Amino acid sequence: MTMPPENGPGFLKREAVPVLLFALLALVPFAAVLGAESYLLSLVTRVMIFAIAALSLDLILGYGALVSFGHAAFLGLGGYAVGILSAHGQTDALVQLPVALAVSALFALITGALSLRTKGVYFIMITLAFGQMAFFLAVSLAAYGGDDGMTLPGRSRLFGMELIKNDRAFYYAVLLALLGAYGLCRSIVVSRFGRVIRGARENPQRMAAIGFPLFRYQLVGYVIAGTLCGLAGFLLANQAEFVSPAYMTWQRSGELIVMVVLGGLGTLHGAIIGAAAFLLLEEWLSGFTEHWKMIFGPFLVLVVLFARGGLMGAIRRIGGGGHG
Amino acid sequence: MSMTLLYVQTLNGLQLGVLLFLIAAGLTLVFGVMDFINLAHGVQYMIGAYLAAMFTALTGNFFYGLALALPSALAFGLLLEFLIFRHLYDRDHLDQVLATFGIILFLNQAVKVVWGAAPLSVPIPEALSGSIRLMDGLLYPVYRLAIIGSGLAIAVLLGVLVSRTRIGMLVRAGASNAPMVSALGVDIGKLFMVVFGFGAMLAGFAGAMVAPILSVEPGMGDNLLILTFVVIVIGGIGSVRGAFIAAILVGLVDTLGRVFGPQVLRALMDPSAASQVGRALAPMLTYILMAAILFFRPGGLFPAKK
Amino acid sequence: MAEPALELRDLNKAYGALTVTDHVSLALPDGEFHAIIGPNGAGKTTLIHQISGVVPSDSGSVWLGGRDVTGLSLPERVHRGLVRSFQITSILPGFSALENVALAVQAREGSSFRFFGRAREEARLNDQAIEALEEVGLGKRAGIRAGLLSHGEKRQLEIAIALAARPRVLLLDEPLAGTGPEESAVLIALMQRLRGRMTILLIEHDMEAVFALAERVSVLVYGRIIASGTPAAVRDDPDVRTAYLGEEGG
Amino acid sequence: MLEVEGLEAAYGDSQILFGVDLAVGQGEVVTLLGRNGMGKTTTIKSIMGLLKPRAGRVRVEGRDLTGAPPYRIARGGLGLVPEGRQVFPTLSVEENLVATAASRFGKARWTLETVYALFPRLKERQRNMGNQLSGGEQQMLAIGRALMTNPKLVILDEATEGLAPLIRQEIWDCLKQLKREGEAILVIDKNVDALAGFADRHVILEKGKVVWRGDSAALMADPVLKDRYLHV
Repeated sequence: MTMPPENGPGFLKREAVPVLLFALLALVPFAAVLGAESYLLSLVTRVMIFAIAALSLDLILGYGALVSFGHAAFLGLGGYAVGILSAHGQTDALVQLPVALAVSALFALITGALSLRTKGVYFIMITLAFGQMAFFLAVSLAAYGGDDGMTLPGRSRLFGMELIKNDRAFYYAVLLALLGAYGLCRSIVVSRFGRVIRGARENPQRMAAIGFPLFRYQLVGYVIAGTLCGLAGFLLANQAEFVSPAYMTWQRSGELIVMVVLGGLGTLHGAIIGAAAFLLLEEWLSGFTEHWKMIFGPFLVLVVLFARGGLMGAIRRIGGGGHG
Repeated sequence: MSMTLLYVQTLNGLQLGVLLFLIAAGLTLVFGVMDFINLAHGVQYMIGAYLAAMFTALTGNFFYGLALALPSALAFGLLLEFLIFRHLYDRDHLDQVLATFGIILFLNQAVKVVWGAAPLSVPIPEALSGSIRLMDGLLYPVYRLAIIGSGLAIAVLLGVLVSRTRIGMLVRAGASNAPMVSALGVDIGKLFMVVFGFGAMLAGFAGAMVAPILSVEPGMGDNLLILTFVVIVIGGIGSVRGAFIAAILVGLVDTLGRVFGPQVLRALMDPSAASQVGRALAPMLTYILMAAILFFRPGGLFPAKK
Repeated sequence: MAEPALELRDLNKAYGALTVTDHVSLALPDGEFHAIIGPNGAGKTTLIHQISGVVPSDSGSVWLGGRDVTGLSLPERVHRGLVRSFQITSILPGFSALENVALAVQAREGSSFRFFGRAREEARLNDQAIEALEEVGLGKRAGIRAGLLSHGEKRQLEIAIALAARPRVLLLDEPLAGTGPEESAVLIALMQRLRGRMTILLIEHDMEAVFALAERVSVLVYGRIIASGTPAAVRDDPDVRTAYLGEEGG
Repeated sequence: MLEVEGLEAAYGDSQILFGVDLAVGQGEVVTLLGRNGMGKTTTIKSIMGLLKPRAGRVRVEGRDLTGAPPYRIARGGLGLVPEGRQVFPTLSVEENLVATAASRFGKARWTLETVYALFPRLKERQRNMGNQLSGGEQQMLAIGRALMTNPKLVILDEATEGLAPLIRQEIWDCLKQLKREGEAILVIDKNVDALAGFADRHVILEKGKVVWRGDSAALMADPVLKDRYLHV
């Protein structure tokens, strides 16, 4: 089973799903002209932002088998970096974004170093607890809205200009970020580093026995994932022009896991599809009934009990295509 | 800071600790014996509270309500076990997390449909109303003392159950080597059902007991569940004794930290900064405690396995 | 006198009241093929865990080429040239055989904190991996997913992985466990070829193999080495026959 | 009592057993011999349901229990003394004995008193935790624990492995006594000479297959047999 060459005629066929996906996303604003522009744009923007968060989680959950249940904390950290800096008059993305990423990375470094000392159920519960810690921290920030959250004065500026004030411009900025995040994750997964992470998922003992101190690699992976999710938080705050502790509830962390699993673990475009599926399903179901969770909850249970491999698994089964 | 406040808050912390223990006891055994991560344990607590509210309203008496709520909570737990959980035991943790997460989504919404979105309130029973003077200047509500008392009583009972009875021995044996227990003729699935049902009932009892002093509302078990995880992690998975010590510890640290954290800081820095920093730090104390304990003992205080 | 390639000094390990290894001392000169035999529960696997750094010792030390490695972790010992295999097959089933070995090359040389470039296509890693695969006779199976290999081939793959790490001392923990006769023959021939090229410590139950391969044999009973010498000497040692084979009173 | 026919078993894709036949009658002592790694423990695990057999039949007193969960097989009358003893570390000696005790077939032969009479050492240490015992004491506890389920057949997997000679002798004496009292025993051990003294029949496994079976006299009469299949 040798790998096909990277740019052979098989390229389009193999990459059909992501190519189609991004082409579709690039065309959405044009379709939006037909009607309900702002609704569609904001919905799909939101989908893309969560897709970035789900991608980042897939990196450690799908490829590293690290069931991190506190991932929403990074959404909040990225968001609050924007909010708090704005509240102090610092509205330029050139400052906000690096701070958002740095704060997320630092939090990931500290909590990751502690969590990764443990395994299995302990790891799940500890990441959950650290996520909750971040949540309560946000709640206690009375100066920044506490429980109620805070409204931003406006979207971030770039070099002092309001480049992403326009919804369509913002849409493309987010699309660009998603494309970048996707490309980065793809690159990491097949790189030397990614191979170590994937190896650790399959057999940590074997990896240690050929000379890899796994803790270091998993920690770096955790920090990359957290930082990338911080980017999503930065974008989310900008889209809503609002941040609140609700960004980082543990239910939100659970939803991120659901997105990744719905799309299919360890398939990066699956994370994007999973995020879209989750948010669109939520949108659609809540159109019927305010009690949409009563449908979604059992749906989730059924997916776990009967459908393995998520939506991408289903697509693969139908399409018969393979994915490394 | 006055001594009276310290006493009152210590009692409050004890009360939180006792509640946490009631929820954690069943959960830690379920983790320990079946290696099963059950996020939906917090909804058992919520269901207990709702059942108590409903039956109290129906019978007009809290004690009748409690008496009816307990078996109902037990039956509900067993139903969930039968319908869903037993199909998840040999799945990996991620599947368990997802499915039990789905159950939470469903039940948090379902109670809204059944009992309405508005919080329910349950009156404190006549016999346990009012406050009692514990010492000079220290008045404490009788009902809260009743919670502490009944919680401690159950802790003692559970301790006896786990350390003295056959079932308790089997549970401890199962937590360290379940296949061997099975090879000696014990139906480990049935044993687990008993543990599970009992754990569900204890969580339900905790919910029923707090119904008169907290508002009964959807999602009320969610945040407590996370604290329960902290308790279990600190105490060591599968250890009831560990869960008890950790629960009391977490209850006290959380309660006293929130009240006295800012006050302690005020001695070190200027008052407004102290109250800001204190308020931000206090809710993190429990988690810092957890991190510190895990740093030195990654398996918790009383790990059940080796 | 040259430093031994591997030296164990007074290693001890107990679980609770249960002593598993009891003052084990052993020195392997460079290039020796040494085998440890002993009944189940004698502490052989624990000993390998202690030597390789999977399990910390209660006391005693492990020396590699005259340097104390007792405080080092498993990966660190691998980088010093102490490599092990596992009693229960331990491979990466979802990776190709080639990638299993290439990872060992990657671990040995150069940084793995590279986030760009396709690791799978790095000729530098793959060439050495192919070499190791051919060495064990799996050259033609390089592209197969490791999980799909036969049991015997997996055992060969494990040795290829170990070889790719360029061991100075190789610990083999029951490489023949679970293999059929033909598979055993292939593995024994392979070990025969490795003889003398590196220092090898073999734990094995297959006596024919042990006596055919090893230059010296040590017998571990109740966690203690009760005899050590040439295969013939050990075979005839009355203590060994009593303790190991249960011939009470000869 | 116990009949095993054509048992095949595997871990993942490595097959260990290739059709093992075995039978133990009422009050009979049968040994399962062979070098390490020949499939003895795997045979026991497959019999007990701890490993699902790939093919073959396991019958206890005529009842087909192939592939049943371990607890049902145990309740059929098999008492396991597992390899590596596996006493419960967080239970005291007495709790280890009592926790899984049962009497499924009429009046209990084995009670705390009779087990303590068999192993006085356990009585001395009844309050100690399982992980505070020496290897020999753990072995006695594992045997006592199996007896307390009052089985019809006791299965001992390497009960004297890694024990000092004196302790071994004690274990064998205990097995002899059990035999005198009519207990059926299936025992895995490598100490042929010690077992030949009181076992009725022997089965030798080599690479997952039965290569020889016969009584003690036949076994002892054929020195080649021992060298070929059992010895260094």
